[in-house]
Amino acid sequence: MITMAQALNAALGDAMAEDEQVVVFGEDVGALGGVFRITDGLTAKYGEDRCFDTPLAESGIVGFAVGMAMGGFRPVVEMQFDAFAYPAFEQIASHVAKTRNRTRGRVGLPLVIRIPYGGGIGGVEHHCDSSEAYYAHTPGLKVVTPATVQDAYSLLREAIDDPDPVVFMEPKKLYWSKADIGRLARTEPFGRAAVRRAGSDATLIAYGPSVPVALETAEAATQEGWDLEVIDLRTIVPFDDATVTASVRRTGRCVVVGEAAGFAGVGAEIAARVQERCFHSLAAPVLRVTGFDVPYPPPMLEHHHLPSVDRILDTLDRLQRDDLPDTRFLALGGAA
Amino acid sequence: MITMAQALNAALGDAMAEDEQVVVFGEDVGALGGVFRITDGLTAKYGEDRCFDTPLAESGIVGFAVGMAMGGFRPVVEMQFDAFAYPAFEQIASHVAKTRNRTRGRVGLPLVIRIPYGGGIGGVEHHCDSSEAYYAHTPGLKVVTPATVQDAYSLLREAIDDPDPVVFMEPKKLYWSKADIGRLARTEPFGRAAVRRAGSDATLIAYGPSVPVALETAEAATQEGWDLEVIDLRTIVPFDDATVTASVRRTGRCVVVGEAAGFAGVGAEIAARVQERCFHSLAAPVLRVTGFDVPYPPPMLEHHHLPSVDRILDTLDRLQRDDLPDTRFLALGGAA
Amino acid sequence: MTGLAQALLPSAEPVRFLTDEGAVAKGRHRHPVPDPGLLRRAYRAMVVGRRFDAQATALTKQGRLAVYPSSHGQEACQVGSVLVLSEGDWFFPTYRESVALVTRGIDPVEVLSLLRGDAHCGYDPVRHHVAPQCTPLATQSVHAAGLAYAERRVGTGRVALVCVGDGATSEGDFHEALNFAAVFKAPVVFLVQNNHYAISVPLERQTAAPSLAYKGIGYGVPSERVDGNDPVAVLAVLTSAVEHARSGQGPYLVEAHTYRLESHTNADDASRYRTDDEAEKWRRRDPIARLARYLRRRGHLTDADTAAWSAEAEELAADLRARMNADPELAPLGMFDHVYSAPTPQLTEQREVLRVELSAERAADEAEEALT
Amino acid sequence: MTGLAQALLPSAEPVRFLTDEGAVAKGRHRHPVPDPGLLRRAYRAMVVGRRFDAQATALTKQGRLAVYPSSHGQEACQVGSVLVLSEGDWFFPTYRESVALVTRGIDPVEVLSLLRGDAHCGYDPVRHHVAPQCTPLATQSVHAAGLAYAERRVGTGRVALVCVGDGATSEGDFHEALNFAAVFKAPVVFLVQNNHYAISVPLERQTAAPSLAYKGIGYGVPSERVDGNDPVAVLAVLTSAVEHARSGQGPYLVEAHTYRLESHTNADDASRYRTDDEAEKWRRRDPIARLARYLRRRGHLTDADTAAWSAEAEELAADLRARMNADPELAPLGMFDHVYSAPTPQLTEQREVLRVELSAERAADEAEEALT
Ligand SMILES: Cc1ncc(C[n+]2csc(CCOP(=O)(O)OP(=O)(O)O)c2C)c(N)n1
Ligand SMILES: Cc1ncc(C[n+]2csc(CCOP(=O)(O)OP(=O)(O)O)c2C)c(N)n1
Ligand SMILES: [Mg+2]
Ligand SMILES: [Mg+2]
Repeated sequence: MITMAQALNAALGDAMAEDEQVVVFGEDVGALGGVFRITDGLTAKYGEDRCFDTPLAESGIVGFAVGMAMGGFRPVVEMQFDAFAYPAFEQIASHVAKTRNRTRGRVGLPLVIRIPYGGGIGGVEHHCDSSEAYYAHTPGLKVVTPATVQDAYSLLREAIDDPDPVVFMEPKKLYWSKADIGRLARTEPFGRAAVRRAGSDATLIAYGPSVPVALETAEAATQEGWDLEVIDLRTIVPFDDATVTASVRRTGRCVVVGEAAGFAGVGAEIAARVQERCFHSLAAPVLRVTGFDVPYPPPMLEHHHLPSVDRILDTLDRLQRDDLPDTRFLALGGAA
Repeated sequence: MITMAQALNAALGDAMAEDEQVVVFGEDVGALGGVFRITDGLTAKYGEDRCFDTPLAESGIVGFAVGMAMGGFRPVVEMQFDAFAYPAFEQIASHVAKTRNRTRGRVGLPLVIRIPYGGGIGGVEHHCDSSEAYYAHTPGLKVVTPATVQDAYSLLREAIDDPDPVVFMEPKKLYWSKADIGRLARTEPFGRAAVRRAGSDATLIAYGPSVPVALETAEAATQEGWDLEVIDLRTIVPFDDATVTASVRRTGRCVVVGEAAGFAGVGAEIAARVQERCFHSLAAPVLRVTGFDVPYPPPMLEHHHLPSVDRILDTLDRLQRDDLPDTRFLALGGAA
Repeated sequence: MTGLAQALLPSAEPVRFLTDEGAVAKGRHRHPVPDPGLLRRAYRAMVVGRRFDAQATALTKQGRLAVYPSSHGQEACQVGSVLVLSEGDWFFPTYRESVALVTRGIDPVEVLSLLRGDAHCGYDPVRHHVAPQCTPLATQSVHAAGLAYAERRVGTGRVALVCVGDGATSEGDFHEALNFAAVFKAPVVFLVQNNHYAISVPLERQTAAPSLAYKGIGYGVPSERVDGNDPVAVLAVLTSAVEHARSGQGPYLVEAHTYRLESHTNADDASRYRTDDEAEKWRRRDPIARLARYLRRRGHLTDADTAAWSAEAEELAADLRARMNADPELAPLGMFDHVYSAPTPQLTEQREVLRVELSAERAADEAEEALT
Repeated sequence: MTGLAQALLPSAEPVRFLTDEGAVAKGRHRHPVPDPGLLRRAYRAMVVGRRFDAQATALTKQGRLAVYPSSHGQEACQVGSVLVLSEGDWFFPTYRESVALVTRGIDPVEVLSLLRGDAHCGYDPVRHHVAPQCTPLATQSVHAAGLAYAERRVGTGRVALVCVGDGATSEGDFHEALNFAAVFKAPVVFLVQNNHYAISVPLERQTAAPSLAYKGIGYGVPSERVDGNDPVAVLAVLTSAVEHARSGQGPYLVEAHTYRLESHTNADDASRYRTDDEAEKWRRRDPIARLARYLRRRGHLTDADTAAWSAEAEELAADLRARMNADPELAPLGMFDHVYSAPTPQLTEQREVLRVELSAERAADEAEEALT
């Protein structure tokens, strides 16, 4: 059994072993091994030069990574928590995302910004934001988030190998999730979603921390006779329209699940593009179950905020269970 | 005839005249009157204490405004261009947006962050971003953007009077747009969209700089026999579901227009919520015409990037012009 | 170097009034000695504060707090930073300033709300003139500058004092705050509690400066270094700093050299990055013991005092224990309150989703209870 | 003050080798006098650079550039910052460094692409070891620190030099860059061209420090102030700074006191915020005239030289004029290139939208042409 945290640690270690240009830095990633221990042992194994602590300044960390990437390295930097990447926002939006395009391909920035994100671990304010939409909305960034232990390893390896900057969002809640894996291996490349559960009645689309919730919902929903398909996006950018569209065209119904505040989040994008591409197969609107549009609540209240199995089930109930054409068309003279 | 820039200037001046607590500050807002002259003459009229230049640091400007608001003032700060508000992102997301909620209502922050945004004025990189989604996705912020000269005045007055922090997005492209207005007056409060053109065949939803483009499209579309309704959102947060929903339920078709990169932008939210709320009235998917998912291009190319009348017309063509029920329902045995 | 520059630089060595043992240290200071009344108050607050801190740590072990960042060993700064302020002055704490907030007179349970997890800020910032405890590092320093400037504009004579850690001085906001404060002559005191670590990162990795106080001159801000475990020196230097600010001369930067004796928080394990020996050296500079010796020798502290204050500390701890052992009342729907001054239609809808869920849950619970 | 601290502080007065009139200034310097060959190169580059700048301004008036920020008056810094570097060293410019880039040998048309508006960066940064001209203020200073550190790690012996303005020193990134550079001993020189204005905001509103060079000590970075209109001094101080960095001693901060003679850009109107008198004072300190006088008196500059270099400047201007008067070739579909190393499916789709539009437009144009 290996945890997601260990898989991430292994991915970093293996990448460092394979490529000397890979350097890891950030706050507390050295001797401490990171507050979540994702970089545990890397300094001991690869030396101070390969994994090191920096001064406490996120814009500095990301900007320094830009410079090192220009100088031939492949930096992997850690932001300690989601909200603590905000000081680096200008560097990310104006440089990390744009440099390849600005320089017409002459300066690529193969760097990874690791961001532990989301809630569910009892963190206090500013420690639980789901900030993926800020990055996903910024052209030039790839935005990736694993939901399984195997993918944590694989996607992080992909991210480090990728010639483009990757914002690697780590679901804190799943750091201690475990899997029995023979060998940590590469799975699918970026841009491929995974069908985590096949089903025929409706499609649940989720990513990162919401994938296990979606799967749990699918199990629970069988009791109510729903056979749900569950898609794990794996990479938000690039987006796997093919897998998503094929699924929804087949099931005709779709619910998008995500922790982030709903308004203008990634869930909105998913709903928008699903209805754009699958409208004529849809028997019901694409619905969303997301965090509320409130600042992330205090730890004792967070379970009320996060998408729960029950809330997803309630939402499924609104998807016109019986496959009746809607009344508008009946009025037009049609009949089922 | 008065320009939008003049209307904004008048709004600031009138607010300052009415309320001594209103202070205006930022980069170059004093003697220079701002690079777009929105604060022209305010220092001369109200003194150095009421309208003043600050050191060049956006996080500092916004954070200082937070402190002054805590101290009883109503700061109105200017970010010089869209992308130059990014250094203030942490202050905006972690403090401006959250303080009222964090303090359970004890500390409100009546402040306005003015951000000239969007393209169409031949600006070089980092001067043309449509950054509204970053703010709209952040609970606790109100996000407002005028499309008309009258609204520029009215919405800015509302913003300054509002007890909540307002991100006031000024469409640079419309600064020099003119209107013949007898008297600058208040129009509608926050949360009310405006139907800028009534129509029956489809609804165009736009805001800020895209509203004139949508209106122009509606005119052009009459030639093709389309009678389009055009909605100007005015305030992105809070969102006017009532007006939008009523329109789309009536027209049965909807195109969302916006300059920002499409992926996970405000346009995605609009499309998502329109299909959620109007699905059974929709004869076609809600489509979007947005900026491409690329870094804002150099000035000589920007007209290819921005939503154009032609591109919106092309999109309208994809909305199943003839009101046929879709083939899925035909297969079920219905007929129009 | 010009005279102006000279006037802005800190002393070559940290100001100290007491030796490590609490005897009077040699050397002359530009800062007047605090009066015995203030020193006695500081002593009492440190005793109470340390007991509070120990109790909070214990409550954390019992699962009553989500997390607790101890200030054990930093009591001179915790207490000094508050006692030099008047009631109307503003205090801007970080997550580590719980003892300071207790010293300020805030109900200890309200102080701990953030860390217990029932609210983001348990106390009323306006009533106490204390900003919410801030976790995004250094961000509050700009607020302090703005607020202090607002006070100056209104002419209240109030000042602000903001705490930041050594690590937080690396953030851009710290720089911007000092600069804004200096340019606008905001009456604000920046207190850097240099406890030598930012979680695991030692000071040498944080800065290559001769000392953090040397940052002041880059903004035209006068600066001082002080032995942060010498309560007499801390009170003396902070008193000067506050006077400087209050008199209209603008901001002042104080770097207090101190040490975080515990791990960063209960969740941290300091043994991964530092030795016990190092902490031992600092334990011998205990601010409470030093001040006790100094006050006793001068006859300003009696056995009756220490007995009374220990009892007071125990009482506070017992009360805190009792109240923290009760589950807080939670109002889940409250998360929709105060997002805006009035709810948006969207929030009203979303609140309704949760309200319906909660009442369904309640109904289910009641049904279950009825069955059993 | 400790010796360490003393060693980090700048000279009390800006270093100058020349009087305003170009005579040798009194005073001793810790910086060696540059050799005549370097001074001659600097002179030539300033003459060419000024002509380039005038031409760019003229092109802007003719609508050939979207915007142009002139460095007229700042030529000593523009030229000096590049001439002290070796070919492999990296240069990190702002939008104002066009003359520096021309001095670096970049094709002037490529230099102006950003400002003409046909591309974000017209030149190849890797080929020239010159980062793209940066508009988000101070952000490039952190890149310079990171890149310099990378060079140190690889052991290339290369350094980086980054330009920032006086205004940009207020940004958090400037602070973070100095700190990272110092902590990691990155071989980077920070050159602040203090031209006394950030658009309209005068230096007094930017800082209350005795001078910007006093920021260095707060990071443990040695600093120097220099008369930025004295090319001899600029070259001398920057040479020291580069040597300091190259020798492994870490970063160095130079503040050059200079003046922006023109408006911020062609779009700006300096008369709104400053008087002509002020500019006049600085016009009398013209770096080109000063160096000319110095070199002539020493016999290092002849009439033949000035004639040749003026001719060279005219040639460059004429060539620039001719090439800028032609419309650049545009490739609208290119906006989809290099967003990522390979296009995403989404971008491929979006590119197709534009491709179809463009070919429809082309077809329509051709049809129209055929009719007429
Ligand atoms: C902007 C930001 N980045 C990172 C963190 C995570 N973090 C919390 S405390 C801490 C160390 C702070 O050290 P210091 O400023 O010295 O204060 P101390 O904890 O020693 O009192 C870090 C990195 C944060 N809270 N905010
Ligand atoms: C982060 C950021 N904020 C604001 C601006 C807008 N702006 C462009 S130049 C300028 C003034 C810069 O002054 P200074 O740093 O002194 O450089 P100078 O133009 O004088 O060379 C400002 C405010 C910007 N480019 N970037
Ligand atoms: Mg510390
Ligand atoms: Mg300047």
